[in-house]
Amino acid sequence: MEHTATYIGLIPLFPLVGALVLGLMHMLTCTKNPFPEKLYGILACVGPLLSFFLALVVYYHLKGLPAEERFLSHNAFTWFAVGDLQVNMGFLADPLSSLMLLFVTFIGSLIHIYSIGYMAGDKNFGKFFAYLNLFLGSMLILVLGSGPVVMFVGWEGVGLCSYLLISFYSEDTDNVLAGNKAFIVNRIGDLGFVLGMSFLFWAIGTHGFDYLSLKANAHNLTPGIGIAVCLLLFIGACGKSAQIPLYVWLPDAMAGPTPVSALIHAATMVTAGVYMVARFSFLYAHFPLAGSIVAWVGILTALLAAFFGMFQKDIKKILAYSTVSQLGYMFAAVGIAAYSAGIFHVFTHAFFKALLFLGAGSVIYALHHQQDIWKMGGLKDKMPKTYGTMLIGALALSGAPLFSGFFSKDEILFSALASGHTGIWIIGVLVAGMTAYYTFRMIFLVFHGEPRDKEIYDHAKDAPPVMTIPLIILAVGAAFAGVLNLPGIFGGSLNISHWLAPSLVEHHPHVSIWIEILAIVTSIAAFAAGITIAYRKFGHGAEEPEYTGFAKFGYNKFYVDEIYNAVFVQPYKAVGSVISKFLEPNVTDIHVKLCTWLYQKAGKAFKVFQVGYIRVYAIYMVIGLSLMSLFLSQSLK
Amino acid sequence: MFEHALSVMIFLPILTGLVMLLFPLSKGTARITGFVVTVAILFRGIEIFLGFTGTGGMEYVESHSWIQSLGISYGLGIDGISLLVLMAGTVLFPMVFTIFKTQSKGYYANLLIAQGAMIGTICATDLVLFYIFWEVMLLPIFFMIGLYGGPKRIPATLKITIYTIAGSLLMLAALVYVAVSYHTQFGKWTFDIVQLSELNLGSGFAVWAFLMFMIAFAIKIPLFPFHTWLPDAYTEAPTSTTFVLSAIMAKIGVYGVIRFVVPVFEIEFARFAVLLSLAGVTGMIYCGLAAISQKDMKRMLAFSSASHMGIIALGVFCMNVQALTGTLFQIAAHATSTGVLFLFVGLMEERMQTRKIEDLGGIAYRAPIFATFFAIAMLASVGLPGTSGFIGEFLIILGAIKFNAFIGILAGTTLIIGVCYMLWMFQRVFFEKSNERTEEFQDLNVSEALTFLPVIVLILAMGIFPQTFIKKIEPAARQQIVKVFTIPQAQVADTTVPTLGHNNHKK
Amino acid sequence: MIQDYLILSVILFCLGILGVITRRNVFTVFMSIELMLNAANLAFLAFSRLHESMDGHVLVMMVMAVAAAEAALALAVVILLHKHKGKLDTNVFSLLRG
Amino acid sequence: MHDFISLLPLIIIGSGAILLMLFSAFEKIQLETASYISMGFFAAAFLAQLLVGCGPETVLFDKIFNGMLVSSNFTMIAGLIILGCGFFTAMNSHTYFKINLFCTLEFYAIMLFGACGMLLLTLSQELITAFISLEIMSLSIYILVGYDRSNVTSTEAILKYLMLGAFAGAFFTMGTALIYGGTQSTKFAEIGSFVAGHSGTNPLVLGGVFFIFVAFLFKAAAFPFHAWVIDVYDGAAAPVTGFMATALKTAVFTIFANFLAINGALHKDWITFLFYIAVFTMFGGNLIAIGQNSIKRMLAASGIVHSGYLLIALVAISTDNFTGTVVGYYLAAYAVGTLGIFSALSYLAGEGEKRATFDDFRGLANVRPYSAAAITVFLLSMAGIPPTAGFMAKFYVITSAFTAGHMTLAVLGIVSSILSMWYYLRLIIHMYFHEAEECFETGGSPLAAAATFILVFCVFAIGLYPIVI
Amino acid sequence: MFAEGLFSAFSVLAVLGALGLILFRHPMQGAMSLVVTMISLAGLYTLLSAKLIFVLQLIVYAGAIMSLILFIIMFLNIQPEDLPEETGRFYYFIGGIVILIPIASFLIKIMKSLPGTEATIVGNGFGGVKEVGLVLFQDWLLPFEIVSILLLVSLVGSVVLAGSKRRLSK
Repeated sequence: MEHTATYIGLIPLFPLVGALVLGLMHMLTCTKNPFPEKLYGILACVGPLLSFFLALVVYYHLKGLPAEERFLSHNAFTWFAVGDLQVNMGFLADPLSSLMLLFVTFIGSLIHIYSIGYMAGDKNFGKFFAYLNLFLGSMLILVLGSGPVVMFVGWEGVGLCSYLLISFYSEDTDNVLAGNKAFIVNRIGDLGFVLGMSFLFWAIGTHGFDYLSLKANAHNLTPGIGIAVCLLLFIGACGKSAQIPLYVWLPDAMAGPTPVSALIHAATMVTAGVYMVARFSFLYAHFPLAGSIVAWVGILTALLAAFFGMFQKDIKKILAYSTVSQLGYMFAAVGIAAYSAGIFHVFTHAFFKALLFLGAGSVIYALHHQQDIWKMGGLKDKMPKTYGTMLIGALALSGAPLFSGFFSKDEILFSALASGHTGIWIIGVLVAGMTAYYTFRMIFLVFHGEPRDKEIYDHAKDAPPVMTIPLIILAVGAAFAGVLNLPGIFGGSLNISHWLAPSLVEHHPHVSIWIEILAIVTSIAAFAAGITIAYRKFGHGAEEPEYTGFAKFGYNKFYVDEIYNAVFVQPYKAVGSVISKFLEPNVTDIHVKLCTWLYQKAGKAFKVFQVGYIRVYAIYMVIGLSLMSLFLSQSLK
Repeated sequence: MFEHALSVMIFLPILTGLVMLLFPLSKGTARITGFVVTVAILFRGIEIFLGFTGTGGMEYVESHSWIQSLGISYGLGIDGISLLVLMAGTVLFPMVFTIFKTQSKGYYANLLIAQGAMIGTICATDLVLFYIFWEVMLLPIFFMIGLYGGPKRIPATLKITIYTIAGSLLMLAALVYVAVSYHTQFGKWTFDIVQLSELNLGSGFAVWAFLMFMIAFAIKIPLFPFHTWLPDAYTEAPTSTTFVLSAIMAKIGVYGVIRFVVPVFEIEFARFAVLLSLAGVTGMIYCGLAAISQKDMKRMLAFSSASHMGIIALGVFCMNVQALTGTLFQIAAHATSTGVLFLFVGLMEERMQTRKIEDLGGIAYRAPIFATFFAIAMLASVGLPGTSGFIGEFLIILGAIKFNAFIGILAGTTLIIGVCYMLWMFQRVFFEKSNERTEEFQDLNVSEALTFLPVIVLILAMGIFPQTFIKKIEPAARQQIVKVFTIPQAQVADTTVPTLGHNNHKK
Repeated sequence: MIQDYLILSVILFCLGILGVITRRNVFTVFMSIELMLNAANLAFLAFSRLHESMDGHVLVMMVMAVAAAEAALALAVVILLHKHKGKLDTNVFSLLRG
Repeated sequence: MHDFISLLPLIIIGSGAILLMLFSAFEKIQLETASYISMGFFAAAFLAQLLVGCGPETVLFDKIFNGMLVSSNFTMIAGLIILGCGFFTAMNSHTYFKINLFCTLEFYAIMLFGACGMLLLTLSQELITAFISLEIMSLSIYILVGYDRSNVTSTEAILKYLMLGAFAGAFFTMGTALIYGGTQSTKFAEIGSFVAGHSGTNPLVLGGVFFIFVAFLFKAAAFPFHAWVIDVYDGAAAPVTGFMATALKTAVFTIFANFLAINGALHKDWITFLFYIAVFTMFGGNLIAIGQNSIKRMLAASGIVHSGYLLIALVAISTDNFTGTVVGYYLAAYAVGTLGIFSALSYLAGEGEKRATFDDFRGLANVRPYSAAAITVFLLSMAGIPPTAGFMAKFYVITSAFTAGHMTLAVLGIVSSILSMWYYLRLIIHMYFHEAEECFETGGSPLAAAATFILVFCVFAIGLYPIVI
Repeated sequence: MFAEGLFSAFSVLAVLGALGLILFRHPMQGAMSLVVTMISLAGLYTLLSAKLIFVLQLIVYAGAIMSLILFIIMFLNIQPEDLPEETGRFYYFIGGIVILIPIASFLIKIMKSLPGTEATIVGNGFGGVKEVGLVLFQDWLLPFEIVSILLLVSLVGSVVLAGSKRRLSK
């Protein structure tokens, strides 16, 4: 017991140490004679694998405990304590975080392995793995943190790593700009997080600022503050998990190396927001208003992103929008208090989205960094393993029956329907159809039909085993992960939901089985409709259409980036230059300038009085005397 | 030596500096002498830090009567409030001597005098003594900017000097007023801050005196809208002077508010707190926005520094223990991060003869160590958790929320504003394509790397193990708050009981 | 009436001031100052008479001595000035100004 | 006996003056010897003054002198300052007249006479004695100012000073007459008891005090009686300017303070009046100083400002137990700083004082680093930057103003001090931050330089150990 | 009655002399007018029973000092063309009078505040040589002594300033 608790602290430590070692190695040697890639690769994988191993240990340890006592906490040291604020560098492993731990370390390790192949030959090989390890470490801190402040450490850490990795190919300005965008947008969210935390602290945190104490004190929260805190925290989640209105960074983030997109922008980091809302389920459950705002923002994001995804031509952008869209689902789930459904979707999504990204990465790798799906085509013969695994991923994503995505998405839609959020349910079903459509649009365009660019096509081949083996493992996960939370109707027992129950505050509505069937049928119908349309349009090869009208509007993402640029970025810059060019010298400094000016003028003016004539000097004296006499004459009376 | 640790720390550098000025010495000897002295000071500083018990009272006290007729004494002491400021003043100085080799003898002498005076300002517990060091501190700065600064150094020098002296003279009037009021109330003369804090100032002039004090400190900090000297001075000053200005001198302004204004003028302070905190926040936003359109890297950092000082000052005005501790911590944190950034810019200027952001690019590829160090300092400056910058900023925002939600939210925007210009700069300087100029950029050599390494480690250590520092400053901050603000008894009891619990918990 | 003497003294004193501030001739200026001293002397004597004490007489003697000493010096200066410029205009001597 | 010892410095100086005057009849005696002799007399008198260690107020030779001379701690301080100034001036003159050849032996005699007059002025507690002492002092200074007969500016300076000084002197006599008319006496003590014995303001006393103030304010160069001072300082030789800027001001302010301290009632009537004078003096002086290009003129204008501060101290005089420490300390601090600069000017200015303007001082720090440093110290002291004497002086003045309840005056004093920063710093900037355009070496003897560095030491000594006063 | 008549006559003469001093363009005429004033003043002094001062006024002031001044004026041989232009003299007078009005009215107000006393001649040796001398040497010894220093200074000064040039060589 004691030992296991201390292990928790080690889980994030392994990758962090790895990052440090790798970083130092790279930093000190990269300009002269770098170490061999193999050494980096091995060192890089050690940390995540050890963490994964420990995560398993923790999981089994927890499993061995009675359901109500399933938590391990370990305070490494007091981080800082000021007045009533007591923040420990503490870690908490409970069902929720252990589940997150498992798949984060698992998928993280796989992606590390995959990257060894993908990044081969890059001159910053060592740096890449240092960042990757750092990222994983931060993510684990985020997941394991025993209180909001520690979570925030990981929260910002992953933001930083995302910045570093997106701008990894930093010679290209666009990449760096994308990185900046990611970091800044994330920071906007973080502001919400920090403010939320602060309000939370003053409301109920003065008797301990970790989840357990907060949960115990949550009933003291007044509705006003409570809703404010929920919404502020949700702003943080929006930033991290790319929800309206802060989703804009995620598509741009595809500028980073593909494994990064897989790891950060699909499987782990972006789900942090969902995880956070689930963590604070004791708050959101208290304030349904806040929850429904979350749910609506989520489902609208899902709709919007799915819509954008239908028109993209960059394979990674499609996946990025699909990620945004799926994240919308998750928020819809946690918003309607179906936390376990949301987390379950996080879980399955991690598998199939990582798979899809890595698959896309393989494609890109094979096509020498060609990402335009309109340049691909017919690759299924050239790259069978990639095709097979990606197909599984696509099916899972689209919610094909019996694949993992089907169960998790269905769970969400069912919960929406069951809890009476009909609107969310309708949109959810619609989005499910759209998801199937754009996913298979991508699959068809990439792998089916005739090759559009012969030269690229000829050189394409499957990736080396170090890349394909992770794909296969993930494919297995993507296909069967749903089994872990099989609902009763399929003879399962909602294992994950039950596992998570001690960590979450949720109520499972008891509804008739018909509603459940209705939900399942509609999602299958939506899936079928989406895939059919996609097959009709793209199944046999198609030429790139001219985007006109509404499609153009969609292709350009409703010009949201441009609007943001015009509304926020440009004014910001303009204000900056107004301040430094106009305000600073002419207005703020005016008191100094005015004083100086007056001073010099007065000096010049007074010089005139020193005429040098004795008579005039005498006149000054007499004038002075005269005035004083006037003054004194008054006082004589 | 051991009873007079603080006196030694003050006068060793001052005297060495004067001797260096008066006697002919070669440049190299001067530099080595300076280095040895500052390292000696550093060790004494560390010794003081380690020996500091952190009970909230004054330690290492020295007190000798000086001018009896007015009760002026030579009083020195260190408590939690001044500890970290003192550390900032001692720890960072040796770097200046190792990194920049080209300055002349007079420059090194001035640096030493500046250090001594700054330590004096920090340690003084007597208002007059404080004032004396406070003014003396400015003189070396004046000469360093004026003699060794950039092309537009003379207007900049004049501006900083006259501006700050104007402020401090007003403070002189105010401090005399305070002592005179004490004399009329208690019938004896004293300038000791502990005794003066018992004063009840009720009359109309107290407000003016308070404002005079605040103007003096606001100029030094600098608080919006008294910051206009800062960009010019920081830009034109030689880099190590800028470093001294930003890392230590500006902090002493904040320190002065905590040490001298708050205890004496509690009522006025509470009355003006909202206004002052608004000034802090406005300055933060204003300077942060101005920073983004700067073309000169040093000027950008100058604005960034001003922006951070706004936040640091805000922590004082929020009147709760979190914000105050945050400020005290952030004083040291900001000294390490921004100070080091200035030094880095100085190095870059030395190597490439330019500070223009547009002329640079791609340094990260040539100089990974430099880039990494720079990035760490930069991240600390934007307040990333795990670095020193986060703790203070978080505590200040937390405290500000308690004080006034609106101001708190505005203060929070520092998270965004800071990151905008920093990333923008980092992108153009370290990323993107390198050009002819930056092709030749040499990475840090071993001695430079070893010089910076302790500070970089300190930045991380302060982020990861801040409690080492906080536990020494927090009791003093708490005392300050409790002593000063007349909180109803019940509330006082409420706040002290859990803190006792925490103390037990810590052990 | 004693007041008449005093008022006469005031008039003479004011005329002396007038001479100083309106004239540019060094001699006239100097003699106007002497006039002012004389006016003061008259006042001394009038007060002395008023109080019937002879202290005022002594004071007058002192003032006379001072006037004599000043006169000696002033005339030496006048000679010096004349040597320099050949003029007695005070306005000529305004090299030091501004 | 004690009375005699108290008068000893005066006697030493007086006999020295007469001795030197007699010596000047002999062609054989060298000018340098004369300066050494005068230095010797000043030093002897200084030591004598120091030995007196005067306690409370004592009337000297009450029977013979009829209570006209009173010595006190304050007068001792003033005496020390005057004699010190004289000593350093003699040193400066030694150097100065090696470069500028217009001196004769009488110079030192007259300087000693002047010092004699000043000492008398500080001691005198009677109006006509004060008037005669004032005239002794003034006449001596007039002569010293116009000593360079071949120089037209010097002659112009003496003309201005003499004419306006005599003009002011006429007011003094009129004032004395009025006071005599009002109180039947010219002795301070009797005036005091008269004022105390009569409630309400006696118009004659009011008018008399008013005219006497005019004379004092004129000598102290207070606004609006300040205009002469700049031209006169400019026209006089550097050591003379130093002497008149310091010793003369000390003497005048001592008698002024003594006069004001006669009686609380008198003081109360005049506070408002002096308040405005002080304010105008400070600001007027500053505004004149800004525009000046010549160092001496700038220093003259800054002297006006310092008079303003001294007036603040006078306003804040507590008449109940008047000790004059504040005034005395300020005078000492001011004297040390100003005299220091004039010492430096004595040997830096060169023949015919050709190094005169700010521009001429460009880059002095490169050519004469120690002198530049010394001048910097003096300027900082005058500007009131710690840890110099000037700071402590200003501090005392501000403290006394606050103690007396004159908040506005104290604050205005501070504001004026801010204004004065510019021209002090300007010289420092010229010396340090500009490159030298042309530089020349100056000869002369090392005495003035020695004086400069002794004074630098004094600046810090007085500043850090104000107990000496 | 006779005394009052004398007073009127003398005072009118004194004022006229003073006016002459400030109005005559040539200093010589001014000096002569001043002599008139001084003699009138001497007359007034007798009316105030100041016998000794009457004599001193005539001997020292009207005699010695004024002779000296006249001597210098003659010595310098001032021609009318050497005299200052003083074109705007009239305006200066007007302005000067305006400035002086407050001072004069203030002084007169002071003088008026005194009780009116007849200025009759006081007998019994008031203001006689012996009596004044006794006062001088009993009560006013110090000023008397220091006046000698003053005169000495003035003597030396005149020699230095106006005497023959003696330049010291190094």
